[in-house]
Amino acid sequence: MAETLLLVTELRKTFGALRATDGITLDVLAGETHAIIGPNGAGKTTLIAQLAGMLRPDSGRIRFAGEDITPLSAQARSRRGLARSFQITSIYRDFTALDNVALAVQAHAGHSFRFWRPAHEERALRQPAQAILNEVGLAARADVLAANLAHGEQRQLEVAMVLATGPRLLLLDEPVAGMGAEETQRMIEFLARLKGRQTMLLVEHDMDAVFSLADRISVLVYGRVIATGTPAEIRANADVRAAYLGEEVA
Amino acid sequence: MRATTRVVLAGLLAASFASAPAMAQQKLKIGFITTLSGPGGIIGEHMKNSVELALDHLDRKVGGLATEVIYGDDQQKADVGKQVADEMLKKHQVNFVSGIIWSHVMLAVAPTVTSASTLMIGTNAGPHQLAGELCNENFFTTSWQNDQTPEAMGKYMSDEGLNDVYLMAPNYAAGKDMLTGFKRTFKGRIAGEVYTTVNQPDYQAEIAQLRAKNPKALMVFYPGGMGIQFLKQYSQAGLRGQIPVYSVFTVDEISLPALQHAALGQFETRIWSPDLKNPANQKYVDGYQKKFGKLPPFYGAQSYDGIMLIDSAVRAVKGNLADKKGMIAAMRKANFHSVRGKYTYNHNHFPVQNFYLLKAVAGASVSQPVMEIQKTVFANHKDSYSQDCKMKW
Amino acid sequence: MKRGTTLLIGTLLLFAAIPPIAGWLNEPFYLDLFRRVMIFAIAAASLNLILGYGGMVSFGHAAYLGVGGYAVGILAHYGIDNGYLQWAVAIGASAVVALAIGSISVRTSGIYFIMITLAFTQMLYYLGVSIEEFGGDDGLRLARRSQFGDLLDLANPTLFYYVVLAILVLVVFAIHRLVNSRFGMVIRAARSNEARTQAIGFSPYPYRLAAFVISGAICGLAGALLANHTSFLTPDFMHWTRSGEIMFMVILGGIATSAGPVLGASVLLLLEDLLSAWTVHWQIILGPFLVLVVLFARKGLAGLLARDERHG
Amino acid sequence: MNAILIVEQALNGLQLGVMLFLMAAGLTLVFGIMNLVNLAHGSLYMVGAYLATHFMQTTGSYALGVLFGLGGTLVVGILVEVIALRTLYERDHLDQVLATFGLILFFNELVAILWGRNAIYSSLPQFLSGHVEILPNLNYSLYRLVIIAVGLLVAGLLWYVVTHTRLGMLIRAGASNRTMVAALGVNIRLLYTLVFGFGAALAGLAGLLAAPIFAVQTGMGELILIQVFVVIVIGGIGSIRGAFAGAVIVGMVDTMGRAFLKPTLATVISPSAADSAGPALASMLIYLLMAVVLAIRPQGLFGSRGG
Repeated sequence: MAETLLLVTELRKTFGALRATDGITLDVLAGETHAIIGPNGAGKTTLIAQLAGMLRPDSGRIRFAGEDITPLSAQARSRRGLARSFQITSIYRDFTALDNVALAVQAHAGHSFRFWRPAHEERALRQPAQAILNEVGLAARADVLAANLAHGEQRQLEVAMVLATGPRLLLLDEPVAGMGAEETQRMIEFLARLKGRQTMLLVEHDMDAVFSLADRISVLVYGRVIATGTPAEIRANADVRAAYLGEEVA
Repeated sequence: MRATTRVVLAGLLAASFASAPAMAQQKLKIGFITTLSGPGGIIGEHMKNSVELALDHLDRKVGGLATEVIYGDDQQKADVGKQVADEMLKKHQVNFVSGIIWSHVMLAVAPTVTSASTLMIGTNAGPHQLAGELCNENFFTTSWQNDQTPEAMGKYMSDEGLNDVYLMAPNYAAGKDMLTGFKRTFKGRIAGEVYTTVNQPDYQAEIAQLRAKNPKALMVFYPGGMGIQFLKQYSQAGLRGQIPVYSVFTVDEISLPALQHAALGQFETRIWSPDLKNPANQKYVDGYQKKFGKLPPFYGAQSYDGIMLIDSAVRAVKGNLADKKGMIAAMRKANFHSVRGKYTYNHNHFPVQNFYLLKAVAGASVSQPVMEIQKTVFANHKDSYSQDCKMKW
Repeated sequence: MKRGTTLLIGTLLLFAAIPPIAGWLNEPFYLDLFRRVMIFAIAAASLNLILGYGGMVSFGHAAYLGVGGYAVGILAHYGIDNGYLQWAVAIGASAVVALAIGSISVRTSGIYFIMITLAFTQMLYYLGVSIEEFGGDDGLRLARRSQFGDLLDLANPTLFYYVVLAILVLVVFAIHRLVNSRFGMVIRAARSNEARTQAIGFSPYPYRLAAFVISGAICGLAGALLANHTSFLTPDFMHWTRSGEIMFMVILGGIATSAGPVLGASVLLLLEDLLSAWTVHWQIILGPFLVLVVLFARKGLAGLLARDERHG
Repeated sequence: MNAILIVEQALNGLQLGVMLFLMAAGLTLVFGIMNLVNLAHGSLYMVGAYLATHFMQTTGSYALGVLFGLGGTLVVGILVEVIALRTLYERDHLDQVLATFGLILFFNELVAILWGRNAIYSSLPQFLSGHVEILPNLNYSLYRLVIIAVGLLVAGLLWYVVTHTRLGMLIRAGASNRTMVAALGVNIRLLYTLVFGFGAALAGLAGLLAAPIFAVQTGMGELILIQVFVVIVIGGIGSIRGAFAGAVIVGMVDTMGRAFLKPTLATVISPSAADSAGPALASMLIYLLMAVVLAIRPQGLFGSRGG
């Protein structure tokens, strides 16, 4: 059996009267693609933010690769190999695509108190970055300003940056949000190629994407995990059908 | 390079160069530096007016030569003052630099001018360095050394037998110099000494402290707007009738229209007052009132004298502006009709002159007080720093 | 070569040509004017490093002009006029002050950052006003310019001019290298998107603080030059309007460009010189000019040029 | 005797505090709602002082002066908002700082051209001069008591408006979520203009209250402006409550520092050292306070947002 890479226990976060995450317990095994689905407002984005270290939980623990990372900052988690993409594209719009990815490479290539040599001339940064751009299908767009990329390309760039940090676990927050059909298909294909090589925790609304990619699925409703299982098990689960796919049961 | 930007730069540069007038050294050029913009600009305006009046009285010919006066604005900043001085010296190539209100500007400007072997006539600021160690044969002043005016006040208050005097001044170098000067001649007890922040708007807290000390008299140095604020608030606090105020450089013809009756009864010491009785002064004060519709302050009188001093120097060398030695020798005699009456120069080129006690009294109406001379406190008073000056003549 | 670079080199060559031109026209005044321009260009370039590239809107950059200037002035006051020592102390002291101010203020952002840098500069200003030993508000006179033995004699105006020019070129080039290095990429990234920068694993704080200190140190050097230029120091070096002026130079010239601070300092100071010769009410023209630049020429002179580039 | 002095200084501190509050209230609302840094707020204070003084002297009526001063500043504020500042809301703080810095230069020079550089004096109206014995042996200026009363009254009114009216609801909502207010179908431009004009009128009120005790002159707004920034930063940007707390704290600290720091220091260090350190430290005190507050609570005492 594969080792447990991420273990979340009893994670709670409330905003006033709203329980955004209400005691979530969850595990991600090394190598698996684990999807989280749930209706709007189920607490998916809040969960990702807590996992990535951008929100402090009120209580509960997050263990990553055997270490309790609950008190760590976002950047410290990133350095340990926990990387996230954003639901709303978060890239450096005034940098070129290649610079975006090269920065992510740089973040994990020692300290950056290097003041003189132009970063553009560092093969150690440019080559891996270009390789990742090739991989996500942006090879030809390397020198385009990120702001000038099409929406789908920006989403690809977002994923490329996350990959460039060499993560052990990829937190993907709705990677195909706002994409056209064709772009979505390309992204799913890309993630499918990544599957197996890269552990992923995927939050997604697109059910086709989820059911074709995921090894396991957890269903989140009102800040709680109501079921975890293989796609087939989830499809068959009566609670899920009742709570999440409500009208289909009726 | 694209044409637009090239044009912008070239244009600025060209305009900048073009403003330099053509060279012609037939006439006398005087660079007059004062503060013309910002809150201090009101003083500069009086100085400029007085220079213009002096030119009128000399038929626009200082020392018999056609004269051009170039005015420079120091913005009350030392480094700007120095830059303007450099401009006067190098761009306009003036024969004299005159003016300067503020000590810090003076300390930046005077050495610049004198080290370029150009003659400088200060008409207000008198920092002690220039009277002492930094005295220079190219530098004269028609005003005073900073300490002298408060020295006169200290002398007067001692003579009056005043005791338990409370001192207040803004917390900067001139403020401290003023109180130092005062304490040099004041022999009585000092009840307290308070320094306030420069340009602080409200003195209520300090006035409360002062009231609690209940001194016999108050002596302050609050130049410009500070004085107006302080005296207004002092009066509003109801202390005007209880504790008499003596001041230096606080109540003058600039602040009187603002202070109105809040100034009545106020004592000041000074080298000059509009009511000094001599023909030169009458001509100056009458001419000023006629031309500008108000009374001149001492800043103006000193600036008027500055032009007259230059006039005497240029006349003495018969217009030969190359004869600097001759002009210096002439100015040392102070051979002109000063609006303050006859005075002489000490070996450090600071005046040896009288200091008077002035009082604000009702003028044409109670709300328009004027300064009136009460008595002479010092006759032919020398400053306390001249022994540090190595210059001999 | 990019137009911005061409313009920058053109301007620097123009600076280099000023002494012979001024000599030929018998107008030595322009030596002083342009020396002052170049010194402020150095200060503006240092501010551009943190403001333009780092997104840190420091409203207190004049503080380092003051610290650098007073380092020279105070040493000279005690009879130490060795230039190497004076300038090293100016740079070092500014760096230390920047470290102290930065370690608190860099933690904040937005308007808090603007206000806290302003507040610290006000503190230094009042400190300068009230220390009597160093002249307080009256200022401190520099009897001699910094001494560099037989190597350099700053009393020679032309030589001093070229020293300032050389330092300006060096500073502009060094900042250009810096912002394109790994370090520069991090501070630019943190300005562009802070959340993303943290998410990929950077802690922006130490990098920003380092940039803040470097910027302060360079501005301290400008302060040392300014003290030598005026031979005189006052707390006015640190007046808050001075901070505003330096900021305006950066914006006017073009933010986050190498040419910007040089162009901005040139145009603003030459314009001030022209306007003030024309009317005492020049601020009523300069004020709205400033507003118009901000509203309509957001990218500054260097930005106008970039537009040229796209069309031509 | 000493206790009376402390009471008197506390009143002075409170009076400075409410004055700062009148300025800070408008500024912090504009910060909080429009996200605008307005350095020219001090100029509105100056405009209020000039207009009130001018109309007091030309009409001879204190009430008319107050009326024209308030109304005039309101109009000037709205004009400034419509002509120059409206386009700045979406810009970053840097642009706002610079553009409003330009406005300061403009207003200072404009006032100098209109009224000259001479400071203008306006006297206290007869019915407000004089003193009240509030404690045995403590006479306090009636006018300053009136300032305190007006300041507290405005603070109370503001509190009521912000917490109990629809306008206040919109203001609070605007401070936390701009798009939501727009979604409610509120004319956001009008709301902004209204809030700005209102803030300007408050600054004008502070100016006209200050006119009879301070010198009315160009540049009078800048010094108080920087103090007001300290107030807002300490209190927390966008918070009226914070502005009030910050204003009273700054007023007290500044006044008490000026009054008692030097004598207190003199008991610890030598009197001559206290002589030179005391005033210097007193003028730096509020900035030190601000640095300490920000080091501990970067969002200010009542601030909700970090930016």
